[in-house]
Amino acid sequence: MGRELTYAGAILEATSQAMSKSDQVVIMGQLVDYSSGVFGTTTGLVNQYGVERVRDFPVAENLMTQTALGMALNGFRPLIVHQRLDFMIYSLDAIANWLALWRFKSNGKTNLPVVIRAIVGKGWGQGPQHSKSLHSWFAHLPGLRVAIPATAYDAKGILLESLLGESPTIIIEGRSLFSMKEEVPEEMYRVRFGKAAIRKAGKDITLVALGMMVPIALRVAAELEKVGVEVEVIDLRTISPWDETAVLNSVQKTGRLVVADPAWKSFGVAGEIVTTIAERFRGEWKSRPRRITHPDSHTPMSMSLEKEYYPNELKLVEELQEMMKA
Amino acid sequence: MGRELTYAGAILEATSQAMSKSDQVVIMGQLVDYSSGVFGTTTGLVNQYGVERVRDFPVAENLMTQTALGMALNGFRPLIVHQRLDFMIYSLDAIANWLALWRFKSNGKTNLPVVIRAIVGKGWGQGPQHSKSLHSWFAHLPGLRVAIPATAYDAKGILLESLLGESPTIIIEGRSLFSMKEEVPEEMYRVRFGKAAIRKAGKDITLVALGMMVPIALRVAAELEKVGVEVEVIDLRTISPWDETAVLNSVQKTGRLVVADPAWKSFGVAGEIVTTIAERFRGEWKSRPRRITHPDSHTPMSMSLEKEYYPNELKLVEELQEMMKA
Amino acid sequence: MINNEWLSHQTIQSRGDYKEVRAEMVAPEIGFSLWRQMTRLRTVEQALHEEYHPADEMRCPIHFCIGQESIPAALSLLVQASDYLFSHHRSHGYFFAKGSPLKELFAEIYGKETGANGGKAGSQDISHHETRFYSGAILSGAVAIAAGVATGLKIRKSKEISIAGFGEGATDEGAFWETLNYAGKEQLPLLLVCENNRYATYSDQLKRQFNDNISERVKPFGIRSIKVFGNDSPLVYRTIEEGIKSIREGAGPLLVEAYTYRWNSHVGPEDDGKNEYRTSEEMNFWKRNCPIRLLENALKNANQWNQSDIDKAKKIIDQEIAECFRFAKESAFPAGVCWKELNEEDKTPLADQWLAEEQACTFDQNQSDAKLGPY
Amino acid sequence: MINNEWLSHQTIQSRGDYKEVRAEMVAPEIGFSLWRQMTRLRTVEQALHEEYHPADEMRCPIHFCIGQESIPAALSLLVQASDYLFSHHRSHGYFFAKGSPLKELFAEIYGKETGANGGKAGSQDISHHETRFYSGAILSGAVAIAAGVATGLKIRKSKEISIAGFGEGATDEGAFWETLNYAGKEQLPLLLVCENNRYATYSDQLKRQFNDNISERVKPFGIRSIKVFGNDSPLVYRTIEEGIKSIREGAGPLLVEAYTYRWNSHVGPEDDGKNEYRTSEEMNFWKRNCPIRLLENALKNANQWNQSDIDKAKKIIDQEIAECFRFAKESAFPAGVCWKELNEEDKTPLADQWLAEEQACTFDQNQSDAKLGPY
Ligand SMILES: Cc1ncc(C[n+]2csc(CCOP(=O)(O)OP(=O)(O)O)c2C)c(N)n1
Ligand SMILES: Cc1ncc(C[n+]2csc(CCOP(=O)(O)OP(=O)(O)O)c2C)c(N)n1
Ligand SMILES: [Mg+2]
Ligand SMILES: [Mg+2]
Repeated sequence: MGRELTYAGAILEATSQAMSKSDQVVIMGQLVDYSSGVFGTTTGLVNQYGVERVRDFPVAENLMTQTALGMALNGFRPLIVHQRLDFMIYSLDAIANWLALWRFKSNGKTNLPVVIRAIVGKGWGQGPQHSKSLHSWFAHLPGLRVAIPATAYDAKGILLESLLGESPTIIIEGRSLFSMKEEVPEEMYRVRFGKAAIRKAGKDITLVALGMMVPIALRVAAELEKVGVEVEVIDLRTISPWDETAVLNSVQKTGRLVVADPAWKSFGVAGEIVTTIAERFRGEWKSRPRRITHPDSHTPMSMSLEKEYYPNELKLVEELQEMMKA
Repeated sequence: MGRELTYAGAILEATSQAMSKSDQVVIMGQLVDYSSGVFGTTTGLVNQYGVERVRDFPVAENLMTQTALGMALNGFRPLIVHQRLDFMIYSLDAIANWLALWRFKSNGKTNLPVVIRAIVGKGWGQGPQHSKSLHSWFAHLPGLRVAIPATAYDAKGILLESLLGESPTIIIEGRSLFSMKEEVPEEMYRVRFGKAAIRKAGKDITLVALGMMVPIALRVAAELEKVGVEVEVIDLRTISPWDETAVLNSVQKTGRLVVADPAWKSFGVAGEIVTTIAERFRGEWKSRPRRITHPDSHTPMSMSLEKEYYPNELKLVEELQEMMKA
Repeated sequence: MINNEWLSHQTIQSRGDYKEVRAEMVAPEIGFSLWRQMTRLRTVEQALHEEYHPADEMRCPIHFCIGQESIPAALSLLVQASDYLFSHHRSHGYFFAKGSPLKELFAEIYGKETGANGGKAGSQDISHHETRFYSGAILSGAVAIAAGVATGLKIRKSKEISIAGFGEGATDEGAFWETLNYAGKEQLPLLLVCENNRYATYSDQLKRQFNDNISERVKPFGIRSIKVFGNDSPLVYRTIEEGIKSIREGAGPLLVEAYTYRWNSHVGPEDDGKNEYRTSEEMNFWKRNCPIRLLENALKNANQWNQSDIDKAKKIIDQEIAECFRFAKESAFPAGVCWKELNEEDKTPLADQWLAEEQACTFDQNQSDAKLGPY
Repeated sequence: MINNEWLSHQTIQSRGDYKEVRAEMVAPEIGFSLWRQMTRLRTVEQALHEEYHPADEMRCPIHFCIGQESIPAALSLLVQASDYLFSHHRSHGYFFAKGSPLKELFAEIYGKETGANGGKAGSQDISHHETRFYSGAILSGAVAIAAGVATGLKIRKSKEISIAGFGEGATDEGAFWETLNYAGKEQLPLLLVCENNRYATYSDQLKRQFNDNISERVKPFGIRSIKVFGNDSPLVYRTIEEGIKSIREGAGPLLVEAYTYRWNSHVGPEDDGKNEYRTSEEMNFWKRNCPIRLLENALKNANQWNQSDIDKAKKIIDQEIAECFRFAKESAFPAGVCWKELNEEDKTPLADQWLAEEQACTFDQNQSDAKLGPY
């Protein structure tokens, strides 16, 4: 058994390693330089790398992103952290009108390695302004990479791959994953974009899960194993690009597809995955594809409603069992 | 033959009628009060309704939307116009963090009838900052209505329905449709949300088209008619909500579905439509569904590249013919 | 007018304890009301703070406002029911200021059906439409919306005003400044109340802004402004009183910058001291110069302190709070909501009344190319 | 320093024709260079304007800058190759100022492969990485990016500076003001050049802002500022020269507000006069007080006008423009592009070098619930 780190600790380690490897890496965000760090993901960096490279930024998200863009143009590799993805919405002009299209409009000459970490709140009454996950928005934009790591191992590898890569990248981090512990190598390693992880093999149903839905998916798969249903759990890890081949191969085997996405159902990532497979799958569907997501509603604050709002193991088990009957 | 109006003229008429019917209706936007109006859609309103109700706004899109929200809270029915949807991206915080969730977080007590017209540029070298169409973003947000009228008739009916309705609404208008002329009744009438128009009946392929793709779809259908392929062209008219039943019924008949959406392919509206039908269609697919869209790329300025970028009749004819072979 | 040129978070402490509160600035009944309202708000907040963990039922982030009672108390005596009030995340003081029902605040925090928003919004997004109170957690957004309401009021030539309360942190955002540009240009009936408590979460204003000079910066935008020591409640009262009067009379927008301080952590009951963003000297200074204590002393000096009235008032407050807790705890949790209905209105009464039903129509395919226009 | 307190678009005309241009403010060769650069830019713009419709090959919106030559001309003599320059939609003057190749501007507008951006960007989004010139059509965005570059320069302790050119319209946007807050707080090496031509499209500044006082408004944000009559090219030159020097020496950000005027429509060659947003008196005033003509007179008064040098310079300009047109017209259109490649970089040299390949790994399912933190 190797060394264990939490999801938050893995992010911190990746950041620190990239910063020590390359002077180009700087981090910006509200409160990055206090001892709590951003939920523990930036703690201590300022002592090691100083305030020039660990920059507590004014509460001005659009400017923060444009600043990162300008610094990237000037040879840096800026990492931005948003305590909540919702705050980042102020910066969508910087992202959609500038960052995402910079390479394109430079005629492919200039790359901007800006990395944006967006934390998504869940639970404890975050309510509608602290819990949105707009990964489908980012994935819709050409010119951006989008990842949604579900494990400490991936959190580290994807962050390093992004910080030392050349493309603007948005990493969606589920706040409720931060305390998950796992074996994480000390060395600097990469997790590539567009390569899914098959977390559990199975021949009956392909269950594609994203971010916070991965641990739930695995628990559901274990549950169904007991009644003889073999679920193949695919952790997509990155959304843009995503691993079409892994999903297609799995569906070719199972003939059943369900996508679990921790976001609103309609016009989201789950729909893209189902459609792409529907366009490419040449076999016969044993059951119609399904999506398991949040309802098309903003997030309620009340504990009792949070329970209804977020899909849970029970609901997944039910849906998957229905698919086996169909 | 009744009276004809252009698409722009129909918008102007709807606005003027709503303003004269209800004092609550005000219009805001850059240059709404000059004689060119916004591409002819606001011309003359200021003479009739005065500067208090026809408000040339500072170039501050986020504030403009928040102002509309505040006015709606105060009993008005504001109409916002953006000369380009791209400019509106500055206002996404107002839309996603406030407007879309206001009813929700008021516990269903307060409605905000704010209507936003977003014009999408196409052609004449608009380039990447003047031609984006982010209707899938808006449709992904709970709490918003989204429409994309393709005809002068619908442009008027949808705008009236929105201005006199109770929900925040975004209307996507293709700039290249503005000069299209058509028979438009003088009376005030409604085009309801969630009700598609079958522009041409056919038994072989269901072609769902949105906005600027509708006239192209019709030309393609006419072309294919000549070689004996009967295309059913469904103009979706509104995206959120959209008419699942109309599309499903059609696919039930044809067994073939293709969606033509004037936007980026991935993580877009076309994917949502295909997935929803895949989830619900109980028959057998005669051919796998397809999407016809812009490529996943920002918009090039050069005339020669615009031709490659935007899907045209030829490409559609080809794709549809391939589907008939499959 | 009072001399306030010296005011800034850099200088306040160095001048020593604040000695300038004068009960005579306001009528005796106002002085008493200020004390009562501040004490009421403080007691509410302390009770919530203490119950947070033991109860484990307030399952949402709460930004307590202990130490910052003077602005809400003054506002509570000065706003009219028909005025609009907008708050940021630190919402309880403003909810209170608008006279919105405290029971519904408690129930909302407890996530209950009987909460101001039926448990949908929580502390940081709470609103109460009936009393025209609104809040939201995204910084500066509510300030912009308040300007929208003020625009409507101006069009209607109403005597109502729109008020926005926020911290100095919100002024980092561009959204704030584009609002000021518009409010100044339109001379809107808008009262901007900036509670400058020096920090945005842990970050000092001077880590984020060039200078502690918000009230100065807004002036060339056409916004009148005044800064006050925010813990001097009679002064705050008079300042806001005159301000509101002038706005109602059409003098245009006004920003009141009130220097004050929060005692607790930025959010929640846990101590955030390990982040070492403020000194205990600073904290002690502000506790010594707390708005309630300062007023208490002033009332005593002015012989306006009647212990039996005070005791009576305190008892009523305690009863009220106990009642609020009881209400919140006994109320039911929301359940079985219809998500669709909650997010979308499907009725359209006006359209039903005024619009004809759709008919079939032609379709013209002779689409011309896009033409050049003003881009 | 010069007296410029009187300057505003409300007062400029009322003072009558401008008589204060003094060739002596700058060395004779600078005077000549200013004339030559302004004339060159004007001739380029006039040629494009005239060719636009007959050629029907410039298929993109163009915002011409005729009348506004003085700022770009002065910058062209003062910026270093290693400085960064950012422009808004009215980009040609700034492209020119940065010494970026005019041939590539023409070819870009013609949508050709040889254009600065291979025909992807067009006039309003053009950039030229090699000469560190960038633009974009969304108002105020490039100003913020310029601040980002300046942040990098400051970290590197570089002597290079970052420059942003924009109109008074861009200052309506909140994005502008949050940039100023940061630039002032960080004292960035940033030169902000505001060409105040009174209008955003047709909309008068006073329809959008409280006052014509941008240079005043920025000061309390920690931005030094100065306003000048923008058609007085020697004055503009000296102002920017001193400004750039001070910024390089570490004096922090500076905003130069230059009052000027555009002769043409907001966009494209069509006349936008039917919108009646400006009077012919105003137009005539500015044509009479055109930067080139004012300098011409001043040079003549100072006996620095040598007709044969002038004629020679004009001939070279004409030849250059003819060559630019030839280049643009003869170049090929782009074709068969790979959209994916154009939008995404798939090489990762640094990651390839420094990162180990991925291995299999465990997965822990003991996910704890979210914990309360600073929200
Ligand atoms: C757009 C946005 N960015 C970041 C945050 C996170 N945040 C919540 S409160 C806060 C500090 C606010 O400080 P201030 O405005 O001074 O109010 P105070 O908390 O001091 O009362 C921050 C940064 C937010 N709510 N909204
Ligand atoms: C965010 C945004 N909103 C609106 C526009 C449309 N627009 C293009 S140019 C312009 C006016 C700009 O005026 P100014 O900044 O003064 O520059 P000028 O054109 O006068 O040189 C406007 C409103 C835009 N480009 N970007
Ligand atoms: Mg504060
Ligand atoms: Mg201008």
